[in-house]
Amino acid sequence: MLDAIQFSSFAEFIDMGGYGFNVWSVYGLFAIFVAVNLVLPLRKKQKILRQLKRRMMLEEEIKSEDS
Amino acid sequence: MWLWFSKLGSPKWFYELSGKWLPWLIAAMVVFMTVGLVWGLLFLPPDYQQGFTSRILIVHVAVAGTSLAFFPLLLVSGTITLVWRMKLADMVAKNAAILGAWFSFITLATGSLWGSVMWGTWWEWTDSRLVSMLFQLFLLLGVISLRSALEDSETAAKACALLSIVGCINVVIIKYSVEWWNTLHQVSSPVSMDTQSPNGPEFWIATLIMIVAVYLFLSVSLILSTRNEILERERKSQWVQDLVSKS
Amino acid sequence: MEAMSEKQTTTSAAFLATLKRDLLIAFKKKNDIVNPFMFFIIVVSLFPIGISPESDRLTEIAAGVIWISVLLASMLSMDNLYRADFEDGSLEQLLLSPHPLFFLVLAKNISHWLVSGLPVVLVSPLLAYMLALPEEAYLILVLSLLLGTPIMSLIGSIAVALTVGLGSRGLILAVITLPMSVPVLIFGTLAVQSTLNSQSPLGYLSLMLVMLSVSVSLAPLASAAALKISVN
Amino acid sequence: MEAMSEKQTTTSAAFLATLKRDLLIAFKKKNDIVNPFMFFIIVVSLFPIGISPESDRLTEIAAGVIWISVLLASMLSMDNLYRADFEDGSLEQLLLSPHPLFFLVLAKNISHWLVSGLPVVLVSPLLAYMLALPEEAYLILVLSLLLGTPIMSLIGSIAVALTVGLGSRGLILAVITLPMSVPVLIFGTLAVQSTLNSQSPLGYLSLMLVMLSVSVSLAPLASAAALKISVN
Amino acid sequence: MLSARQLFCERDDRVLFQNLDFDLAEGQVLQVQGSNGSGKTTLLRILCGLNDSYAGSIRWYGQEIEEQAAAFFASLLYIGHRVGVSKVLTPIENLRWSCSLKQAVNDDQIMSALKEVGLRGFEESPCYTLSAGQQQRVSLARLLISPAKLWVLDEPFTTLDTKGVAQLESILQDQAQAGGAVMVTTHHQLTIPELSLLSLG
Amino acid sequence: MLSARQLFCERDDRVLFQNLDFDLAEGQVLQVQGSNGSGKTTLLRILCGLNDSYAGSIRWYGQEIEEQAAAFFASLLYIGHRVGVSKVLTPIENLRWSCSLKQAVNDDQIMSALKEVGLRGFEESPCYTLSAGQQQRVSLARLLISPAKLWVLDEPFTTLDTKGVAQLESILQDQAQAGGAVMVTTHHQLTIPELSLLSLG
Ligand code: HEM
Ligand SMILES: Nc1ncnc2c1ncn2[C@@H]1O[C@H](COP(=O)(O)OP(=O)(O)OP(=O)(O)O)[C@@H](O)[C@H]1O
Ligand SMILES: Nc1ncnc2c1ncn2[C@@H]1O[C@H](COP(=O)(O)OP(=O)(O)OP(=O)(O)O)[C@@H](O)[C@H]1O
Ligand SMILES: [Mg+2]
Ligand SMILES: [Mg+2]
Repeated sequence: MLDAIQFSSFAEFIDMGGYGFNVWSVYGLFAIFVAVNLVLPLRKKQKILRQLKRRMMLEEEIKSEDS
Repeated sequence: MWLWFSKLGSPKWFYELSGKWLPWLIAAMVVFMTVGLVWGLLFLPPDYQQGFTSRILIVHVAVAGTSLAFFPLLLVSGTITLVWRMKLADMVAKNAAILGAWFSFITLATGSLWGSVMWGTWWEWTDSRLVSMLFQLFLLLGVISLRSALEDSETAAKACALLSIVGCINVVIIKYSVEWWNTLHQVSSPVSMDTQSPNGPEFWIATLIMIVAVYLFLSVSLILSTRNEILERERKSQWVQDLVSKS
Repeated sequence: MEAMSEKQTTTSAAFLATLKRDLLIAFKKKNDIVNPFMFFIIVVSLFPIGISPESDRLTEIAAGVIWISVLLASMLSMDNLYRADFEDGSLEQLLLSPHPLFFLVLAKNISHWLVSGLPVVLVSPLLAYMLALPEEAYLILVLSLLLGTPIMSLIGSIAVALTVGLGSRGLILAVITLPMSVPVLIFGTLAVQSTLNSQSPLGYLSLMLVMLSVSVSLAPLASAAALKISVN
Repeated sequence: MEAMSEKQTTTSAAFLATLKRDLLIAFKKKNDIVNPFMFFIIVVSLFPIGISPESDRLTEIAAGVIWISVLLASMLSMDNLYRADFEDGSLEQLLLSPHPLFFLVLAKNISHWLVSGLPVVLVSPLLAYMLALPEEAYLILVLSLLLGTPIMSLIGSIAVALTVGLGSRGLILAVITLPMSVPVLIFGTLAVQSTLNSQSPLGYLSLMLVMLSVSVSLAPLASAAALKISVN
Repeated sequence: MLSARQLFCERDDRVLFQNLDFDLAEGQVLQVQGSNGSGKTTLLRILCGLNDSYAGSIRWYGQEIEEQAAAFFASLLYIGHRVGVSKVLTPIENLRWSCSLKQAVNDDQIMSALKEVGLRGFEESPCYTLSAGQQQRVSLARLLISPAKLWVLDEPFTTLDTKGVAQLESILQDQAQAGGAVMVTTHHQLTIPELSLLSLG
Repeated sequence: MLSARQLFCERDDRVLFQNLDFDLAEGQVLQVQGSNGSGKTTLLRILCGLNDSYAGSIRWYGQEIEEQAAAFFASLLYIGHRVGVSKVLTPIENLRWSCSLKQAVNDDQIMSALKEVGLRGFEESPCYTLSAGQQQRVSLARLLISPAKLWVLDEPFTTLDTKGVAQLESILQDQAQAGGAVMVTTHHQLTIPELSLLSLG
């Protein structure tokens, strides 16, 4: 299995046969793309829940003031 | 059928069901993504002609192929919004437009990074796939900006649905007309995407795995953001209130 | 009260009344007629200044520049189509008429094209001359524009109808509709260019004719739906 | 009532409040920021399609096309500057403030440029690449645009102020201001072209700097006067 | 003639009305009352089919409105907050178009209607030179011409002076007596015998 | 404090008013009356300097207004037909700006003013979601915050419900009692003791 790896050293791995910049940019972009589109919705969910909670409290406040 | 349809249209039902699916989808996505990326980065043998840049291609092709799915998706959800007035369809459509713009952009970016190696230029107007992908991005951005411009969410839903339908017809026409236009300019074009290099079966298997991984990613991301949308738009309903007070 | 149904107008009378009213408004405001025209001329004349005043250069870019400027002029003039009506409430009256909206919308589109598209097309040979386009291409240029501008008006009409409630529309309209008019641009410029290369432009022109007939029959429906959505 | 004069705001506070408000509105609407930018990109990408996709041809027209598109984007985005305020009556409130109108108008102009001019300038190198403009000209292109766009905003502001009461403005604005911005276009493209011919662009740039400072000090006065006229 | 059942409308998570039932018969003037933001405008627009974000049923002579939109529109006259008067056109030109969407009219009818609403001498002035109240009057002239059975008027009394208010009231009364029906929102106290009230919020 | 002499105004060859004289003193509420199109709006805009197509003299504490525009504007609050409320902004954001053109305010003042005009719960909703009357109320909240001596209000009662009308009347009265002055057009019958009338046309 391990000998199927195409690189014998880490430097070679980074270099990608001379196309390091392009290859790593693509993988980097792809990673950012995937991460952003997973993390943002997850964080947004937390934000929404927090906001909804705050609003619920505020509404109760208004209600108790009115009565 | 109708029952199923209206049930699927119920945000609450979708929220609960998708909550059950999500872990499985995420697990599958992680597995495919890891296999695809590790294989792609570490094990894929270099192409005899393109060297290690074929590693770009597996990502590019997966993202490019997936990004073609967005206008059909918008067409379907737009029709549902206009005809059956299902709120859920619009929640999906809203996020699909944004995600689709991301996909188109990544296709363009990875394509350029690949082109800069193969063609020596980052951008080439004589290639029809590039140009039509660029205009697909523009159309998606048009849908997004229409939505952000319209204040009333119900108006926005219907307006975007209509625009998506019109846009989908247009994407097809644009694609064909750009292709046609392009054949007239081929002469001076440096290279074309169709100069297929003989890639081994391993390459295609890696690509296939990446395609599956990217489709899974699409669905996970879309479901996550749709769930958020549901929470926001249904915030007054009892079940969301219960959910909030429990959390 | 009984006489009501007898006195009700026919659809064609409502169509004509709407056409007449829109033309009347345009002739009163004059700007609606003159501006697209002026805009077109001004934009075209920026190119010799910005790019190069040499006629060889200009010949190369002439067809493209004229087509793109027409595109911009016609997109930007769309803005007037339903806005004033929306703001003063006439649009609601239109939507509440008993006649099929398709025809009323078509009447508005036709009047708009007559007022803002046609003049631009008619002046284009003059600008073609200024940009040193060879003479043999004039006819095809005008023909292609005659077919292309109504298509763009019809497409644009959908976008205006969708955005009519918005405060600032000028740009968003262009952002939505310019990508959609790429096919028209392609066939229009190809028609002119093929004439210049002594090939037949008929294929392109007939394609544009097909596009025109499809959009005449579908776009007003979409516009009508869009108007209903916007007024909601 | 006695405390009134003590509580009155300073001009700089009013300036800041106005700047902040306009930015706030822009960020709420988002479209005001994104649309000029999108419009610019879309218009630029029509040229390779309409004229020619070959990079040699594109190099020749790149500077001109970018400058003209920026011009159009910035003119057309002006429309938003005072319109909403006019329609909802905020403009009258502005005119009735005790502070010098010069600064309040300037605040509105600055916020507008930050929102609609700057993004366009920042994305221009990307489009320059797509139009195959040689790399050595990027810096000068951006610099010339940085100097040129505020001038155009300031000039445009006068025209918007004059036409703010009009129903359909998009085109008339462009018709009024495009001719006025021809000098900017000339110096801007000359600056870029002289770089391409390995000459120094500094002369042109400093001329633009002079034009900018003159317009910053005079144009807001003219805009303020124009607003007073329009509201009448 | 018009009956609404179980109307429900919610905007931005605020329920404006629910379980709203009412009937409008020939010869009736129905005033919709309610404080600011209680949903009067929304209700009228829903009835006219300008707004479809509601639940419930609205029937016109016993049949759902959507099924007979053209017939319903032919006998409906709606004047909203925005009165439908183009500022560039003169009062005559405005009426010529807006009336001809529904019925055939001639200029004499228009002239006499304009005279009646006190716009004598302004027939040929473009509407942007008219004051707020005068523009309102142009749209009210349509009431005098229209043979529509159902009038739906949203705050038609704003900007009218006292004489105008009295005149409009008598116009509404005439319509009711001629067998038509009127649905109107206003914060004024109307003094029409045929009046019935509908209160929101 | 404000006095007009020999005002003359003509629009489109129609003389709206001529030889118009009036004085407005501290503690006074002046209601401008007149039928539609008699020139009320025009008069108010002339007084505020928003319209300069007139002849005659307008003095503020004895001095021509043009000679002391800044001082006059600092003590003037004008609310016209168009109320100056941006639809994208929320009520708070709107007030923050429009008040800060004249005086320094803090959010507490704004919040309590909004509450007083009955917009509790709408402070953070963008104004396009408010009804016609609610938008009017946003602009009226300015009256509660403003220390301006002279208020010029053009039909502030339109679209207000009866409770709103009563409240606004009492606000006007407070202003008069605090030594300010109000100039207002309306077709309503006001019941403020400090009221005086000016009739046009
Ligand atoms: C409609 C969207 C697109 C699809 C479906 C797509 C698909 C593909 C596929 C399947 C290949 C592999 C061909 C091979 O095996 O050699 C490929 C190659 C390539 N793509 Fe794309 N692509 C799209 C858009 C783009 C864009 C927008 C760009 C550039 C910005 C781009 C640049 C390239 C390049 C440079 C190659 C290599 C061409 C070669 O081998 O000579 N593609 N693309
Ligand atoms: N822009 C204009 N150009 C010419 N004449 C105008 C213009 N605006 C108003 N007028 C005329 O001035 C007169 C007075 O208008 P104004 O708006 O001041 O009336 P008003 O008293 O406020 O009426 P209302 O009670 O209807 O609001 C009207 O007869 C109108 O015809
Ligand atoms: N576009 C909108 N989006 C969301 N909510 C809205 C919208 N328009 C109105 N509303 C809300 O609907 C409610 C009713 O508005 P509507 O205009 O029907 O009131 P109204 O009874 O006519 O009041 P008024 O007497 O002030 O005219 C208001 O509380 C308002 O907040
Ligand atoms: Mg209302
Ligand atoms: Mg008035």
